[in-house]
Amino acid sequence: MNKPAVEAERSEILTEVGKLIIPFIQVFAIYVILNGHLSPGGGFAGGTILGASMILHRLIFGWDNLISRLTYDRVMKWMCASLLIYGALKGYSFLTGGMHLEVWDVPLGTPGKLLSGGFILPLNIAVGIIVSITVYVFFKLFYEGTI
Amino acid sequence: MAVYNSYPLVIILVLFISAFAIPIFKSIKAARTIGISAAGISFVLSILTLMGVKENGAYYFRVGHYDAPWGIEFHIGIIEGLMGVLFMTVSLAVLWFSIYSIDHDLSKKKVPLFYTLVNLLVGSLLGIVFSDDLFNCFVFIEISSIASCGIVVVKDKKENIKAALKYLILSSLGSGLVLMGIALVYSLTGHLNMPHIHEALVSIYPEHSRNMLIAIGLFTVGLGVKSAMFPLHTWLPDAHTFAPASSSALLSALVLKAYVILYIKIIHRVFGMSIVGELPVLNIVLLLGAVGMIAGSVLAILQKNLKRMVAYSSVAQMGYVFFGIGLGTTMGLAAAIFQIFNHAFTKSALFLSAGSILEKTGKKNISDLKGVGKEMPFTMAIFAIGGMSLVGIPLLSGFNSKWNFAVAVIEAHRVELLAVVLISSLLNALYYFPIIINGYFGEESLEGKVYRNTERPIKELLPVIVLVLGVIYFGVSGGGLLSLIEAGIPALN
Amino acid sequence: MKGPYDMGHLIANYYETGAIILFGVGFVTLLAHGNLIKKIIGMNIMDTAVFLFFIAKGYISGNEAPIIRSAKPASGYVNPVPTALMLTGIVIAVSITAFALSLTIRVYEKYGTVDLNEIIKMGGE
Amino acid sequence: MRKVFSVVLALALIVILLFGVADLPTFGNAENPSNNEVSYRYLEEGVEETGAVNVVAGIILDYRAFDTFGEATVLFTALITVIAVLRRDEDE
Repeated sequence: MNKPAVEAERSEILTEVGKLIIPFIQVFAIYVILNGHLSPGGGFAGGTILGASMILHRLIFGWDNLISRLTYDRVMKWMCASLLIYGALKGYSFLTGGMHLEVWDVPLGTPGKLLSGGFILPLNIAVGIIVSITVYVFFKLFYEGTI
Repeated sequence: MAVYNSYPLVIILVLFISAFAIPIFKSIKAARTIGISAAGISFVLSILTLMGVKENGAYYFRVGHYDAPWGIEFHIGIIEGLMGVLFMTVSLAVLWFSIYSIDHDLSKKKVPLFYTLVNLLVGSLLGIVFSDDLFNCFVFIEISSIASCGIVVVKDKKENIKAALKYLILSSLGSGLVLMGIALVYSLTGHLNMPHIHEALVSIYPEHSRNMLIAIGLFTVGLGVKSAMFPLHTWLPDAHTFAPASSSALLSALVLKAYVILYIKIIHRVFGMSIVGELPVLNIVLLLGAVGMIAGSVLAILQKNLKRMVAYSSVAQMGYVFFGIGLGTTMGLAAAIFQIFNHAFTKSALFLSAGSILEKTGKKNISDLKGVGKEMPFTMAIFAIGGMSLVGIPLLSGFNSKWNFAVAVIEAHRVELLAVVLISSLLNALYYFPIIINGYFGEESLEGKVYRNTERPIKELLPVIVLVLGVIYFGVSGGGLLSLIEAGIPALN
Repeated sequence: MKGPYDMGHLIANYYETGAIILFGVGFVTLLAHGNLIKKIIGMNIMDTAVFLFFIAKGYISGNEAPIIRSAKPASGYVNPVPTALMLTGIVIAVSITAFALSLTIRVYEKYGTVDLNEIIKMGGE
Repeated sequence: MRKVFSVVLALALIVILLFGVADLPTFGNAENPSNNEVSYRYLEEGVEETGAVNVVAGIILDYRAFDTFGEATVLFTALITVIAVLRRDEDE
């Protein structure tokens, strides 16, 4: 991948603050995604935060070796894999539910614990990945015209 | 619960999941294989669904573990089954045609995206048709409006971008109005499931009739924009003219129809004729339909570009559908649904053959088409059959459709409306016959010209021939389809 | 009960009234301006108005957000359905906006203007 | 001309919709038709049936999961169309 045409000037303050802030944003995003079934938030909100942190990273640090790993192919693979997992999990539950089949289902667990809520936690993670990638790719395409 | 009950859901899942998988593979061949095999599987399943419904009657299918007011349900009757078969047949034929033609219009990297978008589009249209939940229908409406703008804009010309932008802005205006209508209905009833809304609306009818009128008006305008009801059709000619031939065929044959089906469901399943009959809505729809039938044809006569003329003819043909809905009788509705079939087959064949002419000869204006019948005899024959069907020549499906409208008008004791049907047919003849006659017999002006045979190989025309065979089949034995539709209408209520 | 044209009821329903006015503002912005960016902003205002209207349907005065922490009875929480629906609606609005903006970028590249009236005048055919 | 027309149209729309609002159930009232058995069951049995304390998450990912499936599809569709519109063809 060659460098994109748009490359803003680096600022010392931005770089230092970015180094400090971005890990916190990402941890918070992961917290929001993982706690979607326990508190306000979920895959969509958390995914947006994660995507925003990726955009911030791109803006502050430019085309460094971390962000340049997000090539078109890799991004598409993650996106499609998450969607396929989402479709498979939900399709299984739609079909078995609709046909009134008594088959294996994920145990619901104790309400209020992190590992509870059946499919909701994995679905939230899949949705989080989908949303964050979408937000990031939108930004990238609007800003540079490539991925 | 029989296995076939789950097929509608399986169709949508297969189409969507295959669409999710296509971008992983970069080669055109893989995208094509996945897209078309998913459509093929869905086609088989839709036929099995229709056979099951014909045997055992309409049924509800819950999506997930919860019953109707809590979860989302599908309602599959004969009409929905027929629409499933229609949508899958046309989209399979168009996909088959696109194998030979889409590379001509798109750059290599965009072909997989085209197949992704087509699968998403067809899946979401089937979702609109099957779903029995208003908000779920709204979600599918949005998927289909993005995907249908997408298949216009995959061809990277500046007219396409302009057309898609116009289409997107007007259709999101339409979906805003639809969402407002859903909000009004929800605040009156507290339900989103169609039969439950109907029950609640009937129980509060006389008190809140003002809000019901507003809500149904919002639905009419919102869905009218999307399905090109006459004064709201302004986006249609651009989008249908500049899109690649395969996209135009899908847009006019299927996309317009799904919104009409949703409108029929809103009138008959959500509000019910007992309420709608008291409100002045259907008369307005009838009037707009009648005006559209004539104005669409007049506008089509004025066009110079072939594809644009065919696009304006869609406005006129959609006018027939709204005319049938507006009559408010069972026969009128049956005629409207028959017209949906007629128009889907005929217009997709017309767009595909017009696209072939454009692709092979590069001529887009009607005046240049003299003698095309010599250069491309089969393509022109297909175009001629399609045009004659829309004019209403016997033994073609358009004739049966017009006959049904005439019967419906007489049954509804509104004989004066017969004039509208006749005038519209005459106007259709005015713009289709000159093209056909010039195409075959217009050679005088081109004396001394050596005709190059630019015909497509028959193999590439097979999908269009399949569509035309459908037109002829519904023309020769339209009674079977009509009685099937009439048998399915009671389940809509 | 209220009469059929009770305008005092508009004050009681101030949330919905505001949403409707906002809807009209968005509608004007969408129709009156030729500038595509303004059109998209109008589209967003319209969508937001509908979200506001819908969310207002779920509100029950004095009740709290539907996160079940204690053994409070169901009557102590607001109606969760409109919230859940509008979560979906917001994502849809974001997608449409992104698509419309991307088309606007391309239109600017190809035509050199973002004014729809000028573009239509230029359009040829 | 066009501006006057759209302002008149929007004013007409506002007036019509406000007539509707004047006839709607009162804002914030617990007796409204929207607070019916549907939301009651979500609140009463949602935790037991879906295992999620956050009822909204339970609705969007379990009761009405098909909507959310469609929502993810909308995002995917928008992504594909934006790529189709904006991505430059580098190697052609």
